[in-house]
Amino acid sequence: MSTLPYTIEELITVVLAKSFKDGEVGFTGLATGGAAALYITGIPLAAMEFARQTHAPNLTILLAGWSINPVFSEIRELPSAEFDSGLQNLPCEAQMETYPGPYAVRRGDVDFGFGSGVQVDRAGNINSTCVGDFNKPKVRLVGSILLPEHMTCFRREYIMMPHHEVRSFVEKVDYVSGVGYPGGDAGRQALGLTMGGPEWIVTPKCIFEFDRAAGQARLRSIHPGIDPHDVLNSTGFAIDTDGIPTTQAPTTEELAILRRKVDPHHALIPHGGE
Amino acid sequence: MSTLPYTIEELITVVLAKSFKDGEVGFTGLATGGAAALYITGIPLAAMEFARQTHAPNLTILLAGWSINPVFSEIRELPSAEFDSGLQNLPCEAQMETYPGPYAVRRGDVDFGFGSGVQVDRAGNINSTCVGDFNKPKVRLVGSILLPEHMTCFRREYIMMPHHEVRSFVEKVDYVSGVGYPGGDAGRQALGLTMGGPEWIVTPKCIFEFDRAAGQARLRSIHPGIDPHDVLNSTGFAIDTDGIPTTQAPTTEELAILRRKVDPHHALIPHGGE
Amino acid sequence: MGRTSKLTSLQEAAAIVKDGQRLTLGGFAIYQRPMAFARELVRQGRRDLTIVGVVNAIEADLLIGAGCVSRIETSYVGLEKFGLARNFRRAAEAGTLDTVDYPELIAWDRFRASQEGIPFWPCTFLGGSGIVEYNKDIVPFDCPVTGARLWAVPPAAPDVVVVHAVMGDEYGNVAFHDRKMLPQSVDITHTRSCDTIIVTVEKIVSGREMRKRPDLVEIPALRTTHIVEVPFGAHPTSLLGIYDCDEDAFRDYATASGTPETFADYLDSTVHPPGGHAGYLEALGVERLLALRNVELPA
Amino acid sequence: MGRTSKLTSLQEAAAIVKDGQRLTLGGFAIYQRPMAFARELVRQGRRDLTIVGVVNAIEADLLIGAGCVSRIETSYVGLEKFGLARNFRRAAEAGTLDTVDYPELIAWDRFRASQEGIPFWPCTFLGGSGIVEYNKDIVPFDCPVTGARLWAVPPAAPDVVVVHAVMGDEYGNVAFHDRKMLPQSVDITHTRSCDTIIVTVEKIVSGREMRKRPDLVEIPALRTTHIVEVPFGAHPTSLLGIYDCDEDAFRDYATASGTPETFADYLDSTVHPPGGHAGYLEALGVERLLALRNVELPA
Repeated sequence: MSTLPYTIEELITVVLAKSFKDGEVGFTGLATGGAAALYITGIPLAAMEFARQTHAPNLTILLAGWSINPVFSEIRELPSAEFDSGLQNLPCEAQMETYPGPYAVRRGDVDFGFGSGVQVDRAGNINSTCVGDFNKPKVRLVGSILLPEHMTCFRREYIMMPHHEVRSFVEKVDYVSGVGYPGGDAGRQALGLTMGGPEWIVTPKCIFEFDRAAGQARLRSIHPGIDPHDVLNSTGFAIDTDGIPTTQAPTTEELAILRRKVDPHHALIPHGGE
Repeated sequence: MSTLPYTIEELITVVLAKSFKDGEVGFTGLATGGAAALYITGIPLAAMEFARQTHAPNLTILLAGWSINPVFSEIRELPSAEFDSGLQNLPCEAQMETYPGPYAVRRGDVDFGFGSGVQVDRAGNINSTCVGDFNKPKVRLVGSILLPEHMTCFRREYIMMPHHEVRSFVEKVDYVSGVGYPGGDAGRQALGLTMGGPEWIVTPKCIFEFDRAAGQARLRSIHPGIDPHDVLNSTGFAIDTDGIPTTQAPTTEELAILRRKVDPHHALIPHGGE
Repeated sequence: MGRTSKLTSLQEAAAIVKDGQRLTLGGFAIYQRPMAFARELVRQGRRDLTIVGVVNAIEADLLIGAGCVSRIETSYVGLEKFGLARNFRRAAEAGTLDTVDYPELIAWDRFRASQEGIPFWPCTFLGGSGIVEYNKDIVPFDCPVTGARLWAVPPAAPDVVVVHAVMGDEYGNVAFHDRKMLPQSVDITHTRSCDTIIVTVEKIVSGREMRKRPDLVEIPALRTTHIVEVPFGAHPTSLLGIYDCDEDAFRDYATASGTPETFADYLDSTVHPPGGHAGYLEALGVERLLALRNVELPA
Repeated sequence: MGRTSKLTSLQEAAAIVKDGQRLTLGGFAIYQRPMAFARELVRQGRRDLTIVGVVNAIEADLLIGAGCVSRIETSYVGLEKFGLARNFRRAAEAGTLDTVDYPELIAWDRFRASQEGIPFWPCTFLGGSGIVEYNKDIVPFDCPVTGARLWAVPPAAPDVVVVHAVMGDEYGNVAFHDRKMLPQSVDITHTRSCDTIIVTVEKIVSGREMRKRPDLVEIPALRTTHIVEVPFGAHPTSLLGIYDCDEDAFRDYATASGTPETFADYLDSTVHPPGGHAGYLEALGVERLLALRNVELPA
């Protein structure tokens, strides 16, 4: 990636931003530590603010789920604690002080969110609970957290996978923390799920979208400089790389907005040299 | 009553107070205007504070349902508005700012309440909704309000009837706003009601209690100076006045506590001359 | 691109409410009701509304008396210390108004069911009540866990919610009292139970002003459909900490509602004169409005 | 007769919790957990507890690592930026801990179901999830209104709830932050979901002091079973506005929890030494504790 005039995070940020519509509401949790923080918090925040600064001035950001439309010029680093006075004192438009709060998750107030897991499968199911059998796990992880809601109450979900490896992109997840399209749209319907579901899977190598009738992930674009064989070899379920376009690169103007207006303190994502 | 050295309200207040146990939680709404205010708010408040000042220092008062343990020495008159700054500024221990609030009605936090209606019947059902057929009422009243909860979620209810007349004490209420003991305890059980129900019916003439097995009101005591025939003639369902004791009169010491410590500003109830 | 302002006139906002819709008017009993909005609905001659509420009072009685309402779902309609709601009573007795009764807490929980997107609120304590005898929207069922008899209470499901608050910005962020009481709490619940939210406020302030206390913004812009500046928009009801109940005006209302004829006169003289809400306030006069104000020393 | 004081020692309060009970420890994730209380349970050797929570962290991991817990019902167990909860992980992988998973909002709603006395919380969105595949306490049923597939989620039903707060009086009135965040909000919900409520507070103040802000008293005396003065009772977690997270102590914990052996050493050196909570604070030392304090100018 080092030969490109932008970072992979900048690339993803701008592509994500363009997929948001004006007036939408985006939810991001607060992940901490390295790549997870970048993919679940940093990139989503940068993308939402980029959208606000460009085509979507009425987009609403739910930072850590409870700080509504924070003032970005005040963010000097990614917050590392969800509920401390630092984030409480970050200027914003509204704060959620109690549960249930000022937006109605289960009425569909949230248009999109960002989630992740240790595994994602071909149907878009994600797993943050365990590797191996649930009752005798090889690795026990944190649990389902808010992923069930992300994948059914939000109107769409961007699955953010900071590591694109065979062990994370599996045929079938070991535990369904968040439901994708098992059996396609019809399958979701039969499960009583009337809303939401995964929109994209975003990785450092490519972006997947879904054939919702078939209930299968398919490639949407491969990032510039990435060999399609690398994508094939990193993905544990069958995909087709033929004729897949390259992920649209950000323009010079977009990079300037991103670097100067959205993230002037380089607090959210790594930036390319200018 | 004028020949007695106490008012009927003082009599009722002390009798009620003695029925409260230490540590209980009592709920009173805020009725306005004349006898209703006296029987639903004034007497209950005086009785609860009397209990606190005597045998029940741990009794909790829920004034208007939301001002918890108000400081009585600050009450100069019965509040006439539930939600204005006057009541908000009355010193107290805790306030309910939101629904659901700091006590859990439906877990059974409230030991007793005080309710009223335009009709009460032999089974202890009360009606605040309509006279005549619900679908074509002769008189439409305010509705059920909180009476369903009073009669099923509170652990017991004191039905306070400021006017003891045949038209209010009926064989069967026209509409059951709050459920008594239809079919007795077994009848309540069959209706799925596992808690609560009316304890007494308190009037200016007497006090009723309930034969819960039979699901019928019966006289508990007749107030001093009241002719049993008056009680019979004022009650629209069959009762037996034989051998019913006279309501226990307050002692001089009790009257002194009531007048000097509980209601020194004569804000809650009328007092007899001293 | 600039952000969209949601500022609307009272007339335009009231026009959002269509004949036949389910309408929730904020406030509780005789406190903090969006009265200016209700009067505008009367002016516009709205018909066949269903009022969905928790504890209703003058705002419902006014609309009923003006012929705007065909059905009401609530636990109480009355004027507290000002007496019975007489238009409500007459309409119910005449059979021109469908009254659908709920217990008070359950009337409130119906809005929580709408907020949570659940198809019903489970209730345990309705057996033997007139509520379940006459309200056929409440469906009995057996608890799938305990087998006990339960009742499925339908969500409030308003089409439009209107509340009156102290202040907001043009984008629709609306701040509430720091020290709340139930009329403020129910408004907060109301505004989370519906996707068409109209807020009338005493004053529109800048976004910068609002950002001083983001913790008090209980209605974020994302939930607000329209915001309207309507000073004394709750008159004659009170707005906690801002102005008191206009007891004379309230008593005039109660008296006027005594007969259909006197109430028609009241509407003609008080609601229908030209000038809308501004004219209504002019008719009350400066001295009277200022006398109702609450003032305190700024912090 | 005088009013009864509910002041209790930490040891007596912890003794209220019996082996085998369902226990809820307040706070949220790594914030405002009643850690001193949890450590006292470890000292007393409590066994076979079920932890019922929303988002759990060090308080659960500590009790699990000390062998006090046989089952946990929650949506998350982890240490946020301090990594995985390794005692939890080991116990789950070894099969010595029953893990019962709930979605986060539903884990919270279970306490609301207990608060409201309803036998289940209806949930619409669980189809296809591992939650309903493995959690047999959640009962599928058909909506009595719409016919759609729903799930009846059991109430949290804790036997004992313990939260750590800023201040309270000897009768059990407990005040909360004016500007709340979710850890305070969940504590408020917790304390309304159960009839045995133990509150540890930084400081006991007089009833007169408490009456200055009755609007901030979210746990009235009537709900409190015992109140215990425990300064720095949340250490090493933070108490919003009072003290910060002790990051060094937290990291020491995370490191120690890496193996059963190092964790046993940790318990021996940190939890079990004589002197209880006072000894624990002494070992930390004045300088360290004072450095964690938040201070601001009095109003």
